[in-house]
Amino acid sequence: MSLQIENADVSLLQVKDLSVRLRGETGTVHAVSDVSFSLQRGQTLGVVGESGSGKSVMARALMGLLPRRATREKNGQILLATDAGNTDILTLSERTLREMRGRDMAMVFQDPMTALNPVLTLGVQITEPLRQHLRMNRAKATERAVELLSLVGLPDPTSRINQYPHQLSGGMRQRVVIAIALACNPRLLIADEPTTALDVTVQRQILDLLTGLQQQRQMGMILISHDLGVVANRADNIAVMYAGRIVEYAPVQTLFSAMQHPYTQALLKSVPRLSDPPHTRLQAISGRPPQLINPSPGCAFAPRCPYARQRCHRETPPVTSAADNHRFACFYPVSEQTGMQSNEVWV
Amino acid sequence: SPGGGGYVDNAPPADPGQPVYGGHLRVALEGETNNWLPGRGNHVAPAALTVAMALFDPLVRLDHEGRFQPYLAESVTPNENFDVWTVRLRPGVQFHDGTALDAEALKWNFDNLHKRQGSVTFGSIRDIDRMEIVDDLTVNYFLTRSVVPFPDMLTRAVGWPVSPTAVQRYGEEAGLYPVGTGPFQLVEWRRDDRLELRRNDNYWREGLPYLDAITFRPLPDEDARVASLISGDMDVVQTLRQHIVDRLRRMSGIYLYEQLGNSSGSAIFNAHRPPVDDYRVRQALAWAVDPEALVEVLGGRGISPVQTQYFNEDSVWYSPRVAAAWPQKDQQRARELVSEYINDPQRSDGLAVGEPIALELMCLPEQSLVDLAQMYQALWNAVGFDVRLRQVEQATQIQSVISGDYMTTCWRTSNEQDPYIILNNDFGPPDVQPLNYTNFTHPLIDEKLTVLRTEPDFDKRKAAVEEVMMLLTEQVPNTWTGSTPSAVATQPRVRNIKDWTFPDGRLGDGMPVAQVSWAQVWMLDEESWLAEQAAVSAAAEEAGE
Amino acid sequence: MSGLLLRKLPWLAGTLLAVSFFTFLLVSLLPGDPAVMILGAGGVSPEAVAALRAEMGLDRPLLVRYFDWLGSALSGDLGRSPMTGQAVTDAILSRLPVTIQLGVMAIIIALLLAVPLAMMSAYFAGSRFDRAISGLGFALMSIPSFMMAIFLILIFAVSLNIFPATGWIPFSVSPAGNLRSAMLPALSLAMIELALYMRLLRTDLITTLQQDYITLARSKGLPNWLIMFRHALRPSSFSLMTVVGLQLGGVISGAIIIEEIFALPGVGRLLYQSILQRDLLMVQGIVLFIATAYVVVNFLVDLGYSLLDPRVRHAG
Amino acid sequence: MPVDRSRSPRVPAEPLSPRRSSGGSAARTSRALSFSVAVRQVFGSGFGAGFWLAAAWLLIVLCCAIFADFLPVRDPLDPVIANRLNPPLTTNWLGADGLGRDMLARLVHGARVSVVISLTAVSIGMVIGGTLGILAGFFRGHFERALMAVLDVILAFPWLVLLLALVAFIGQSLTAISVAIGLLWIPAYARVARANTLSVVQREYVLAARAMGASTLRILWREVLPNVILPVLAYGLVAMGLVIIVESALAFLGLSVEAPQPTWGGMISEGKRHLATAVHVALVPSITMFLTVLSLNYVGDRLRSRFEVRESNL
Amino acid sequence: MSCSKLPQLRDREDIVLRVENLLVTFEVGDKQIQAVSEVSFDVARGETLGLVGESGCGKSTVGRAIMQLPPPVGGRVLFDDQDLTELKGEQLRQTRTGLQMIFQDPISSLNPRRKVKEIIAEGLQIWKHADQAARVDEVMEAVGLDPETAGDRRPHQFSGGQCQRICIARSLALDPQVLICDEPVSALDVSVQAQILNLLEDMKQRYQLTMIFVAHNLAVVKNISDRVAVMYLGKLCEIGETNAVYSRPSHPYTRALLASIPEIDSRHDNAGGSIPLLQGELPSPASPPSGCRFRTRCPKASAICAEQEPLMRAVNAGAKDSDHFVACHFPIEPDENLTDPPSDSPEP
Ligand SMILES: Nc1ncnc2c1ncn2[C@@H]1O[C@H](COP(=O)(O)OP(=O)(O)OP(=O)(O)O)[C@@H](O)[C@H]1O
Ligand SMILES: Nc1ncnc2c1ncn2[C@@H]1O[C@H](COP(=O)(O)OP(=O)(O)OP(=O)(O)O)[C@@H](O)[C@H]1O
Ligand SMILES: [Mg+2]
Ligand SMILES: [Mg+2]
Repeated sequence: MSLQIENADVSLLQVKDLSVRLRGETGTVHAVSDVSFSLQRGQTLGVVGESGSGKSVMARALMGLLPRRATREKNGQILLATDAGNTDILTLSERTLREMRGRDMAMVFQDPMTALNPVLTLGVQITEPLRQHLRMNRAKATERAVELLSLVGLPDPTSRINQYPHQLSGGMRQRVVIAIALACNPRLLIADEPTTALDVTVQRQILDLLTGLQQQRQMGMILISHDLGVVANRADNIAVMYAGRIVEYAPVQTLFSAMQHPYTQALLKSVPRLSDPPHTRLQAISGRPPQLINPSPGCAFAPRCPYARQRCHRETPPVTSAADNHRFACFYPVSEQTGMQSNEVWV
Repeated sequence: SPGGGGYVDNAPPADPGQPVYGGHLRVALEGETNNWLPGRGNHVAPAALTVAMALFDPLVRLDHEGRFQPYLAESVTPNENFDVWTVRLRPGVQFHDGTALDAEALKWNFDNLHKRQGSVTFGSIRDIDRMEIVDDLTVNYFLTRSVVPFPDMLTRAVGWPVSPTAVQRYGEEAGLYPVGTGPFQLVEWRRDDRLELRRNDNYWREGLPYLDAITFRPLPDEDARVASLISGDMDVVQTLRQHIVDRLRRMSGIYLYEQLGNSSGSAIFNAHRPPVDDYRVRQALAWAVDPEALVEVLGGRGISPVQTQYFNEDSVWYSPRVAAAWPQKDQQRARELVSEYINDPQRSDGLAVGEPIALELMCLPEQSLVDLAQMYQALWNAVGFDVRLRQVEQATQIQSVISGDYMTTCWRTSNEQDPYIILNNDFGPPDVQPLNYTNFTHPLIDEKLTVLRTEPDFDKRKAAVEEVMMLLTEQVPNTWTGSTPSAVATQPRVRNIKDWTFPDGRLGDGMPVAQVSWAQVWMLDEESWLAEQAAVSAAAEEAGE
Repeated sequence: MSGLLLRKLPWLAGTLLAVSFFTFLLVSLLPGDPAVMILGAGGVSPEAVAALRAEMGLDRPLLVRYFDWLGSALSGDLGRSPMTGQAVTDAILSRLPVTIQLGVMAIIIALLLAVPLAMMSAYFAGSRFDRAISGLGFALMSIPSFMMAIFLILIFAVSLNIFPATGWIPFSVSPAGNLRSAMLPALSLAMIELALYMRLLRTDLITTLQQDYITLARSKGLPNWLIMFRHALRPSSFSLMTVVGLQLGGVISGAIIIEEIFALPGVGRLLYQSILQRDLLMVQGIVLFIATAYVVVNFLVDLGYSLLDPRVRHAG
Repeated sequence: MPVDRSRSPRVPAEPLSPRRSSGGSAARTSRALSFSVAVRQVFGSGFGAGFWLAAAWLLIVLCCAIFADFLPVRDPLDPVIANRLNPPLTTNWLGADGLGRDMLARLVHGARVSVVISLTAVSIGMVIGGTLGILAGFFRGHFERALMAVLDVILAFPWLVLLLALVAFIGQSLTAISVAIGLLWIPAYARVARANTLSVVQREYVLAARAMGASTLRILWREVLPNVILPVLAYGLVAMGLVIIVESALAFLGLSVEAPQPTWGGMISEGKRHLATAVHVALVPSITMFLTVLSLNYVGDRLRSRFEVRESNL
Repeated sequence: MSCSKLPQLRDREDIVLRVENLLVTFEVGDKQIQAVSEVSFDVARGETLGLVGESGCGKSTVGRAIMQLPPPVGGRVLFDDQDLTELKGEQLRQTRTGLQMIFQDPISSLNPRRKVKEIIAEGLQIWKHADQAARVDEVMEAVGLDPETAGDRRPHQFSGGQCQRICIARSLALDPQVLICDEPVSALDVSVQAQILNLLEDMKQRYQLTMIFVAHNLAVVKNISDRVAVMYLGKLCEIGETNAVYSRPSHPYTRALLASIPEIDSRHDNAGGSIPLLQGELPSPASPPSGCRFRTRCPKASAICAEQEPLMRAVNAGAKDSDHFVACHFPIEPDENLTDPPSDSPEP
């Protein structure tokens, strides 16, 4: 079921059959199921999905930050290329993981308002990874922190160092979070909905900043969002998640021009577009997103899918490859639907 | 079970041995005193009295035969009418601050501390009109009428002289700095914590006291007090609680001194308040009482004999005739009296014939008293009363009793004084005698009180007392429980708690209400204690062989 | 910060005035005549009572007495107890060290135990250890302090004879003895506080540990102890701080009973005895003192936030 | 003791930092707030054996309280001197007290007093304090400020002092004690109710009801009250445990309900006299009270945690 | 009727709701903030007015002020020519039922303790309508809920989208003329959002509703609105026909806003940076900038912007019936070159 991953040797990150289950009071949440992908140095992978589709859990799994009650399927792998060669994050001890976090991989969170500790100065929070991983002394770390802050475009970094998060606006805070993430020059940056909590005008600034830095430092980046528009112009590849699975994975252009999964298609059709005139009727997806608690077999999208047939309700569709680096999990992909042009949405 | 076996022999040795000088005694007391100034402080509690024995000396004390003997005074003599009493002081006695105890000082005490409105002792000396100085060491007390037992008044706070200079110097705070003539003088008083005293080197009794210092500590919790003795934190503890005495009797490794008092717990009835204004009701209440059960509840079986009158069997005033006549333990009799009252159309409480008698018994929130009250309640309900308990704080109780706003209440009588004083307080006409809380009066009592006041002859006086007591068995203004035991337990090193003597060697009255004469107490030091232990064990070995 | 202070001071003054009036009112609610209590059952006659009442000024109207009292209270003179002749201020001041030491020791013991326990509990939330600790907390909260005191005496004083059952040794006399004599009472007082603090801090820590900034700290690769102490503890300790301040009233109430049991010469015992003896001036003085201390301490706790929490510091 | 845990740190919400909540994040927030979870937790499983044990014990206590007169126990007021201080498992199953009364009977009847006092006191606190708190939280403004100021002043007095004064003033009957303790409870309840009201009033259904023309009374009654009452009731259980402790403290000072009415606190303080000779007199009621308070705390806390208002709303 | 100072108010017969100089202030701490400052607009019958702006600019506050929840500090709200701000008590309650509101968080806007039917019937109960059950069934069916199965359940048993349907049903039950939607889809999943938007359009047709639609998502607003009003920091910047505003934004802020939208469609994307991105952050509403509130972030700001507050004026004033107004000293001309230098895109 897992799929072949090309150029395995140059990949920065390879995720194979990652599954995460969360034990809860009301049942087991199948938060992430059989997720596989790879990421090259300097590349950006956009992950899109609705709320609860398992994006954040996946991101945390990559960081080795799953909650205690999470269980992973045994056969999964998360291979990260480090100086010491490829290491499987899932098999590392907490101690080794701790050394990698912040140094080899870093994370930017959704809500900058809550991602910074309200009672510690920015200086303390930025210098922490420097002192922890690079064993810098305080003066050196502070100096470096100032550099980082100016790097992310925060005005007047020397005085900001002694300020507290609440003295900064949301956009500024997100810049600080980015500065923290970049502190030790990680190879992999995971941005979990980094702009969802920000205003549109600020969102642009932050996204541009992130992608700019990523390009410049040749980091691998996973950009998570629930909004296709956010990742559309910034990712090399896009993974669409639904109910804990990657239902479609493709290079950006391919995805928009030759989508195969009905969900991807429906998603694109259901969001209002600026290009449409007012009162354009939207193509709504009926039903509601599935619960991930003790899911029943079959394609999770089947109950809402216009093309679903008997089989979709019984079997979980395997991941199939369409064209170059384009994979999807569907028995009856869009291209096979008569009278349907996959790129119809573009017209 | 309590009251049964399990008692150990922890009586102090008959011969206390040779006195030893020195040592620092730690004494745990029942409670703290509000104010040390006689006339200001409330010095009726055992805790206060025993400390006063260290700080002050009474002018007059009782000997083992119950007779008044001058103590700090050299002599106390009446005129033939018993209305002028001449007190002559010993020469050379000094207060702790060096002020001389003379007639001047004594008069100053009387005028400024006692014979003034707002003084606590004011009521008890209403018979004393004024005091005059005769010479340097002699004064005359002029009474408004003859009072034969006048010296009794000088055994209490009125007879404890304090240094006028000190009182004037400390002003409003004089109560915090007691300066008397006693064997010990104040070092420091930390209220509710400790009172530190040291030896009075200028004490008027040659060679006394033996101890170097005493620390008094108020430990109101009975168990905690006993615990402090067990743990060795304290050398001497006092108690007036039967169940604690019972506990102490079971403890080895200590010496236990006991002395039975005349005081007793009781329930008093307000004779102005229906239905207890009717003597039949009061009689019924008395007949219903099983004093042994009450004593048992207090944990006093085998410790407190049942009381039937104002005095216990050891007292010279005790009358077996009264004891036999005292109504008790006859429920049948009680029921009859109850039904007689209930069916009396003229019943004083105004209720319809046949209605049960509603009674309110007031009690303090002190646990043993609460138990006692509940026992009363059960006993009285058993013969057809409908008793309600009303639990009030002491402040409210005193207020209610004084203003006559009560029906019956648990009460603790203090009967250690002369019969005249006791009976006059309790049954004098309420308008002139505010201490008559029962509001019970009787012509016969008035008559006998006059005898007691004016008649010096002991037998005649005793006969008068008996007459009054007999009347009380019929009128029953109150009921009794058991005589209050007072007990002092000590570490075995502490000696001679009870056997104090007058300067002339006459034996004193022991330790009524756990009041110890500290001047003659001593404590074995380490050396003599070890020696004594060795001697004892050697003796035991010898006996064994 | 000083601006904050300036803005809050009038509020503080108003509260204190209200507190003083309430104190006075409360005390005058107590039934029973102090004059009668002074004279005792042995010496009362109506004239004597009336004379004493007049001497004590009890015959004047309530408001007159209040303002009179307040006036001298403002100048630091709380009057002189008619019972003991002691100046109320002196009495309080001489008792205060005991109660303060007791309260502070209790709070410190409680905190010393509560903070690590709560941290472990929160860190292992849901584990068996956590449940055991919670159970212990519930149990401690269900035992009144006087019961705790009695059992502690039975165990440590009577059976084991490690600590004295009663009594107080001033620090000046013997520091070691002082600690020994304060141990059991402080422990009895500490236990309920301990449970309270523990549960509070645990809840707050669990909330904090779910915050994004903790995840961020973890994603930096910081060791767990550093996260717990630097990142989690401080933001979680605000309610603890407030409650420690607010519990002052509880500690004093506890001290009344505990000082009574252990026969400690503290303010609590003085207060209780004074209430029973209707030593009104003393009661008024002590209650005013305690209430004022409470208000001021909580005021300071309020200000203390600004030291701990930069959000408040800069809002002011 | 009326530990007021409802007061929260006075950390203000972030000053004026408008927060964009959109898309996924808001959806997740609302999911977290979703009552489905809460309700499933309340009525479903997840309480564990401890909870049910505690609840069962409380039920037993309640039954004892209600049916005390009909249960086959002896007369709790009848002193049998012969039985005095009998140890447990003799003539008296749980022993006899210092008056020779049957401890079991006294415990059973004492349960009634405990139940009556705690129910009455908590109800008084709940009704008066709750009403004040709801009104304050609903109307805000001067009324709220004044009320909070008064509560602050009252809280400044150690509860025991207030209680001693109240008891001295209104007496020691069962009613008086219940009322005194109940009055003591008003500030705590006012705070809990206010905090919960503040959070409910923020909910938009209140606004929606307004928009529909609902009168203030109707909003209070139909929208606010039903949502405030549950957490307040749950707090009530914990409070009842505290009331029992407060009663025992009063009893310890001899100021609780007048004898011969048996109360657990009274029995404990009565037993104190016999600690050295007959431990059971204090121990048996102590254990009973401990178990009951523990159960109340446990059950109450479990329930309360389901309805708890987030701190920031306090 | 429209005074000269408020040119954006149209002089038409079918104006249902007219807001004049709406002023709302809040006390926060000791400071007073003007959440809504002199906002005026009108809505014609059957029209949908979209209200957009950044977080905290006062959109919700406008909506609530119209409902008099709480009443505004200043200005007038004319509903069917009746000034709501002058009504009191009973009269206000009565008149206000013609206006209904839908909120962002569908779950928090439903009382968790009541059944769905009760919730929907609430308004009918309050006003003691006859035949409540029938009406409830009708509106439930209209919003796509089955009265049989859904009626007796409680809100927590429904998903966010369904809850929003319940909210819509509730507001429709009283047959209002105007529906104010405060970000009704922001909290919903993207895949559900379209359902609700479609439903709103349907309901608007079916019940001849007039709508004020508040949202921060410009695409959504465009989709549903006939006219759009753009707010910034409590002020109205621009108002006009949706198409006009979106295709020819006249206020620099509107333009920046439009340029910032991340769009799949690259024709609208500003990746090339031809339009300057806004720098800086929203100033605090407690101390708004003098003059034009946008000037601190405006690429075109000059001295006058700090001194004088720009008044609303018609864009393309030449055209007689222009329906497009802007409050700016230097509005962007339709033919203006859009290639200002990208002066300040962040340089790493
Ligand atoms: N700590 C947790 N305990 C239990 N379930 C969790 C936990 N965290 C997430 N879940 C569940 O796992 C699933 C995936 O959640 P996740 O947070 O990854 O979604 P997401 O795609 O990031 O959504 P969003 O866009 O809202 O952030 C959801 O069903 C969620 O309810
Ligand atoms: N009840 C209130 N008390 C104090 N300030 C308020 C209150 N409600 C709103 N504000 C302030 O008024 C301003 C406008 O708020 P409003 O909620 O109308 O903004 P909004 O445009 O709806 O924002 P959002 O998009 O975040 O919903 C904000 O600065 C907000 O902080
Ligand atoms: Mg997420
Ligand atoms: Mg809003």
